[in-house]
Amino acid sequence: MAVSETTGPASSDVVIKICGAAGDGSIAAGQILNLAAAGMGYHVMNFDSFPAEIRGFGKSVAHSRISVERVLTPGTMGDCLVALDDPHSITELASLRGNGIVIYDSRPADYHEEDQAVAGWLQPGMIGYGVPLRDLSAEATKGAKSRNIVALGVVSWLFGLDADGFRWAIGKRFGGKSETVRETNIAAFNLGWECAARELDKADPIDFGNVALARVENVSIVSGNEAAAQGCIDAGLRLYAGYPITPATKIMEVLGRKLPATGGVVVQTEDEISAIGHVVGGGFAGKRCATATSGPGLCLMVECINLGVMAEVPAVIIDCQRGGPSTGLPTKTEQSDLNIAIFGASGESPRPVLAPTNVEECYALVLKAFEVAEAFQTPVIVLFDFFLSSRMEDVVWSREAADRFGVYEDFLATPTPEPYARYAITETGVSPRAYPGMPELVHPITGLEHDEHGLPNYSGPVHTRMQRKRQRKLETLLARWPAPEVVGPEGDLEVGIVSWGSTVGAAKNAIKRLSESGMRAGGIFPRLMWPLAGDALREFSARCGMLLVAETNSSGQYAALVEQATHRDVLRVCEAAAMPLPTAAIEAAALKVHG
Amino acid sequence: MAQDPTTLGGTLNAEIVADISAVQQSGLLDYRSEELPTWCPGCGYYGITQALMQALADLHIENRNLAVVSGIGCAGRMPFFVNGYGFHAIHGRALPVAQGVKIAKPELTVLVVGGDGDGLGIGGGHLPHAVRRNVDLTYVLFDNGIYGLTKGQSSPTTPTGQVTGSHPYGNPDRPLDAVTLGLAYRASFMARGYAGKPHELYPIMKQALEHRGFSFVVAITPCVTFDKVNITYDRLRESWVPIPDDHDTSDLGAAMRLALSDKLYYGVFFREDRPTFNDNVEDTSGKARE
Amino acid sequence: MAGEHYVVIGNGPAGNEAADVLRSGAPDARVTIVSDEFFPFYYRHRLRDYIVGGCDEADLVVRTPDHYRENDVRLRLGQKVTRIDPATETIFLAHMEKIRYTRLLVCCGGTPRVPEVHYAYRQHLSVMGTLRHARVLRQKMPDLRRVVICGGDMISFRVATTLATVGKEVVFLIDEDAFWPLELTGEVREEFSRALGRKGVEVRQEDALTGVDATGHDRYIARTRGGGAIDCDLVGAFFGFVPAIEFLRGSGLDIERGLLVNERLQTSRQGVYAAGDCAEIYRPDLRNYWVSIGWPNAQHLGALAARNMLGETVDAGGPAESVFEVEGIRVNTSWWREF
Amino acid sequence: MPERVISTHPADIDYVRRNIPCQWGCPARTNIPAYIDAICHGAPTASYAVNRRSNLLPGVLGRICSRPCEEFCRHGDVDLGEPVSICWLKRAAADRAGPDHARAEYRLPATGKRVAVVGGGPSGLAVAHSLALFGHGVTILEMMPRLGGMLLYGIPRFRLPDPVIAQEAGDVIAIGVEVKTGFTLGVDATAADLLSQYDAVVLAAGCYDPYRLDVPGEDLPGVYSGLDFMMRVNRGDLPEVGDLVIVIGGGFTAMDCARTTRRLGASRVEIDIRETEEDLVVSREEVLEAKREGIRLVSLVAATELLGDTHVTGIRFARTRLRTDSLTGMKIAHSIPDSEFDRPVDTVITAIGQRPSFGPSGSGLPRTPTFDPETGESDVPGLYAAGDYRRAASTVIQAIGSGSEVAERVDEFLTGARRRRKVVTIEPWRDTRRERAWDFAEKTEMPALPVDERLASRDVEVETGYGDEAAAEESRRCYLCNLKYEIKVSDCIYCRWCIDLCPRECIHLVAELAQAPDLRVSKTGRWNRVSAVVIDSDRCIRCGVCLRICPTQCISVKLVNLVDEVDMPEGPFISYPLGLEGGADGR
Repeated sequence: MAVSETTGPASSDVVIKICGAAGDGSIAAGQILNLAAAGMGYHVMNFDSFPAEIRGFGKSVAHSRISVERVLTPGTMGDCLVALDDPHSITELASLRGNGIVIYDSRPADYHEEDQAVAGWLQPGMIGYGVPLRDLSAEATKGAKSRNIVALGVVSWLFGLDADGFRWAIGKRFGGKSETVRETNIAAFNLGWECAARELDKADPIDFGNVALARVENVSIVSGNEAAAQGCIDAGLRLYAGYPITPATKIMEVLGRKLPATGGVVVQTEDEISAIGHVVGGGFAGKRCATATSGPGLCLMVECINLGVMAEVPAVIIDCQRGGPSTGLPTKTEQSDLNIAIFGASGESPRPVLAPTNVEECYALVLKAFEVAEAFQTPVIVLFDFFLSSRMEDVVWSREAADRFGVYEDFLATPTPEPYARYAITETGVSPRAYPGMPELVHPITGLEHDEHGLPNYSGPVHTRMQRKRQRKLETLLARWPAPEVVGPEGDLEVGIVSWGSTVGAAKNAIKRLSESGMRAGGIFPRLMWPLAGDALREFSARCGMLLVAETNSSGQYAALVEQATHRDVLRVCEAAAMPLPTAAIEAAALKVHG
Repeated sequence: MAQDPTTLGGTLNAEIVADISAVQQSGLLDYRSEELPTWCPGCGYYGITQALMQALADLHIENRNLAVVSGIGCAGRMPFFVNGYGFHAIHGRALPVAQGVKIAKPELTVLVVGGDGDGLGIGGGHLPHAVRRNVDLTYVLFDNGIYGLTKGQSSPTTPTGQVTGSHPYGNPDRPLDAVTLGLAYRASFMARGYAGKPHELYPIMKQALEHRGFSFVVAITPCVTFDKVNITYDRLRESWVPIPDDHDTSDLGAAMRLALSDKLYYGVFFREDRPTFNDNVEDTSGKARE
Repeated sequence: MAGEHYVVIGNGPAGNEAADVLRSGAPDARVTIVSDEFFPFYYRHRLRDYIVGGCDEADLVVRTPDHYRENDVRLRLGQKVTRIDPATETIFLAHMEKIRYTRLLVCCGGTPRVPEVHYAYRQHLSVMGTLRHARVLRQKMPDLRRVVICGGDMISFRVATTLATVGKEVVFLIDEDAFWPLELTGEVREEFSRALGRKGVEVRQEDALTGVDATGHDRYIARTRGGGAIDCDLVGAFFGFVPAIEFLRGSGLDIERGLLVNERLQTSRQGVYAAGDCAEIYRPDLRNYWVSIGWPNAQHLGALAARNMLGETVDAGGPAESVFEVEGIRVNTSWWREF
Repeated sequence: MPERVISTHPADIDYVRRNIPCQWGCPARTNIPAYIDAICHGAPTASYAVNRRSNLLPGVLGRICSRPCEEFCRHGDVDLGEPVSICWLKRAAADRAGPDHARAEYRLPATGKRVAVVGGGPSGLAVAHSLALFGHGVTILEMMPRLGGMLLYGIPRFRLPDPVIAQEAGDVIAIGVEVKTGFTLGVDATAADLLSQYDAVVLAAGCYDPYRLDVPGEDLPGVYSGLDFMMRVNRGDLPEVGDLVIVIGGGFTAMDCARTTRRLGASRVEIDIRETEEDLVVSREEVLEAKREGIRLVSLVAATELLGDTHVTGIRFARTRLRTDSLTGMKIAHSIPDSEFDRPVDTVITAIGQRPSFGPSGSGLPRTPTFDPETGESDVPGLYAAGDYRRAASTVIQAIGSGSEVAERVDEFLTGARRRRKVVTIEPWRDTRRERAWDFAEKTEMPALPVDERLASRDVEVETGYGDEAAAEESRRCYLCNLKYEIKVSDCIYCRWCIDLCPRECIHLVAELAQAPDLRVSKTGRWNRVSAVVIDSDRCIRCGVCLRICPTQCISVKLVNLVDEVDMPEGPFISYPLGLEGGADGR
């Protein structure tokens, strides 16, 4: 079976899509599959898509890639489709390989009309495995709701993925539930496995050999959001304030569970305005505080972030971007909040903006964001997106990993009294900071323009001075922040690709493929989005015959910044198609331009 | 065959025959859109919708003059399921948007729907002012004590101690009571009903729609997906008591005492006729022309 | 003939020939082939070589799926028909999908027969009709030492000799029904026995299977009427084929053993035709119902049925193509007769 | 809804026809769901009694019934697997019933009227039993030395053991019926004689006159009629049987004869039929059992001549072709010209049916009476016919069903009033909690003796009956179609929770309801057309999930029973199914 983008034994790199209507449990099954596979020692990447409705009729696809090697992208084409419902799965067949596998329910409750059954759409070459998912589910759990677990039993048998590993994962997944729930789900799994072993003629080559690699039961299969929460905790977060919004809510939920044990507090506020208010207030009080939201919430937060910039209060804001504008596409990914993150404010409001490129960096950069916020006394916005927030990867926590993005402790100067100037003008722009509770250093802060002592002052020279001071902090940061990651051969490049955030995985894959086809291709991937790494971009640009900017939005928000910085036209490979920008799109764009 | 459920028989069947034709003749189907609601099966919102549509049908409100405004949340989906002009606006801002609609085009019947998070959380600040202006809206608050659409976090009306996604160790906050709030703000029509008893909810809805001024209906409803413990059909079924017949709906103090009592009363707590915002607009413009 | 939907059940020689004729005769019509096998159209007669490793699966393929794409024939592989309803012109698939047709051709061939007297132990009997069966046998092949074969249809001779050729011990139980359904003279029967013996097959005359006990994984004791108890690794049952038309029972079609059709290969229900090994037609020359078997016959009948489906009137009469050569011995037979 | 409603509304009777198909399919209207439920709940005696009320001979029928009910069982609907083994469950109840089961739940006061019933077979027993309950004096006049008729003489012992017949016929006599054996109509007395001695006469003398093939050679030695053959075997007067036997005909008698000849030593036995196996009236199990015993079935052949000089040596057959009769839809076999062929044979048994042997000579009446085949009434006042005698040979259960009906007419003739009728009782019922998993339970096969043990003895019963576990398991498969789950439309909020949780998609959103001729509803997926949520009784498995989950508690269960209502002097007696009113069953 021809498989996905990375090399590796074809029989042990598989993209499994579990598709159903929302409520069919495709996502839950995907989670168990990931955990099971990771526990067996494989690498997994998972990216689900599900509708805003809890139940109802939207399509919901758990997308897992399981491989013996580390995975860069989830892959677009599936090797195996587990069809928990027919109408949605039929549409999903388009993203299944020509020799892909379909596991379907051979005994639904009623007949499908012609062409309404996924099994009827299998193309010659595809392999269909009909299993009475519904009946077996009913046998195990007295209902149709465990079809997903039955299907996992089939997957386990079919691909030689250790059944005990699945049982372990099911046990963990339903760990909080009653013994009966665990047992009946394991029974459902067993029935699926046994039925497959009894009834199916295996006709596909995927085989993990039923041999787990070294078992890694302490592996964390986490989403970007979970990694972010861990980053917050490891950074010493004291106050989290938030308001539920897809796809950021999970961060609050994880912190709600874990933060109290560390002495931190989670406040669920009545709205996002209040949430950022809490955060800025807490920052003013000298504590590490954070919030997470998505585009619509960020809109509400802008005025308070602006306040934080003006009053020089540390704060960490994670923006899990989703499709917009307005309420938009709550469950679809997009990288379209870059402009609001950098520029959204009244007046000129400079603040750092970071963007991790994979789940591990979600952890590292969130952790680092607290240090930057505190060192430079400013709100820091970290740009996630739905794809990063919800996709899962196997991650091992490492504090050292965060430090590859710099260390900023030396900016934490101790303030001295007599006379204390909260906003003293310095070379770095950073003024020694005091906060409530410190004796002899009392001062006001304000969203009004102010002088060095924090007193309102609208004079031209003061405003100029203070604007420059605030801007200078970012220049200091830029100078200190490590140079952006550059990949590819040294010297001149035929194609250079600039990308950021979650699109970097696809960009790297594209470079790899282009290089394999003989092209000199390379890339530059900044994590610090603002202040813009202009010198590095210019230097890279100078080496490139063609400069591409790849991002998941429709106007090319970062491309515009790159154009400004490099004084050249770039090729925008950008598309907001309710899914991550695929490798193939970048590759095709490069090939098209280059012939 | 399966296509033809046969519920036959003279004695056995008389009821269903009569009931189906009653539904068809009631006119309530005219207020439904073609799309089936996407709420979870079993959701109390269906009961509220049923009562609401019965009331709309009874009052023969023309579809073209019906505006349904909502914010974000499960209840926010309502405009998609109603055959009328719907505005699925943004989170918490249904009331400001709806006020704009009504003020700009007073001949519309403006129905505002939203959940407890939308109305008492993010949009809580708008409520007193909509009440204060007495814009002639009917505001139905679908109160299920949970954030359903984002999959089960605490809302402003989640009972204290309830374990939710955002409060894994139990919700520490005291829940708001929408009725007490509405009375404190002095909504010119304040009522409460229960989704599981559409027959009792329907006359309340009808009165609310008929009322001139801001009518505030709190509809208590279970979320069958994310709250299987507190606000459930089984628990609510037992605890409902009608407001006593001798209650004087013009007595705000008495209404407040009912609202504060331990019993879960349904019915109209308070109503008064006072000039609506649009009345005042006319008044003001009259004055200005003088 | 836009709007027409010709559905062919069966992906063998008859079905493929019919689909070709239908495609060229009605360029605008939909043509669908439904087959319960996943594997594309393959040469069945090569299966006996396949089981002993004489050829591979790729060598079995007659047509690849591309052929159907180019020909605009919808090929539904691995989809089993569970019943048909001529009244509503609908076929029902095992994965529970309904398909409506305007004309239907049934040419789904046969399935190995196990006589009712062997029902008590049929789970221990191996049969061979399709690639699926052949795959199982091929897999078992390395572990086979001794094989008992009962029945005695035409395939049994081929399989028995093939197995003997690759060095397996083969015991062939022959009783009075052994050559069923062939009606052979005593001499021809003797000739067969001698032919088997020459290839190294142990022939036990006038003995029949009465029971099979499983003694371990793929280990059996075959009990015979003559009191024999033969230790073996496989008991093969070769009692010929019955038309695989169980799914048509209750559909109102006339079924004897096969689907009864008239000279135009039309069944007793409007719009439903049959061809190949599952169609049974009365032959005045033989004074009997008859099934014409074999690859060329199937193709011929498939094409005839298709032409009738397209509105022509073509008679399938004419002399029965019924002479076959097995192990150099010529026999004249129908696939199966009464049983 | 009040506790229990008793309805005679034709639409309610029609409800039973459509929704309790097994009960309606039974000519005796046996309350099948009720008796299966009783077995399921461990009350075999109650189950037996419910059976006996309608079909009188549960032990007999549990073995040899033609099972018209199973044909209608919803479990046998397309894609639902096999019907429930209603018949074998009946036997399970009979095998376990206590000896003290009720023999007469009601008995009307003596009328002083006397009725003669000619024939002690199943229909005669049924007539006599009902008339005795009505308070009339009944005498059975039987030709043979023992009661049972065709049961005793026409069916082989290996299918129906003698003691079962003796026991159940005895139970009928036990309620006070007089029996005279050795009575032959037209010999010992004519119908006219009987009419003068009794207030009414019911002829239930069965069909003993076999149809003939009407082909040359039919009277050759070695050719038997099927019924004669069976009667001789059952009387112990064993006919001579050669090695090569051909039975012509495809009914139960043909199967019985063929299987009997195997037990009498024939080695090659064939059943030759004009049509195909598809079209046989006998059950597929019966055919399979015959085949397991080594019998072959040859179809599409018609015998045109029996060959031989002093003894039959062969049969000349013609091939046949099926044609579907355009009016009746029945398949009819026509011989194909010039298709004849010959087959050697040692013994031929023709079993193509029988007719009543009562001719004009036996009546003693001025002219031959004519009988209405539907009602059994004749143009002679007081003279009735029942069972096979009334309407040609048919099944035991039809004979019993017709016996009860005729008895009601005789009673009406004697008393001037209809005193027993079918009514429908409807009442609220409780949650059933059937499990979806039970749907997947395969039909439990009837345990049977191995073939060599069967053939070793002529009379040993082949089927050995369900064990306790098998009976319980099989009874659980019943959908309990007598329970109607229903949604009260006016209380429904259309939340679709029931639809979501329903394990078999039997609940639908429906738009319309057309009143006539049937109450049909049409499904819809359009919200603005949904006027009700309706449970499809055809597919409902009575799991009760909807009942328990409904937010507005608008789902109810009703128990519907088709029962007899009898006008007792002290008020109407309703033959409410035993076992349902609590007590023994522990339901």
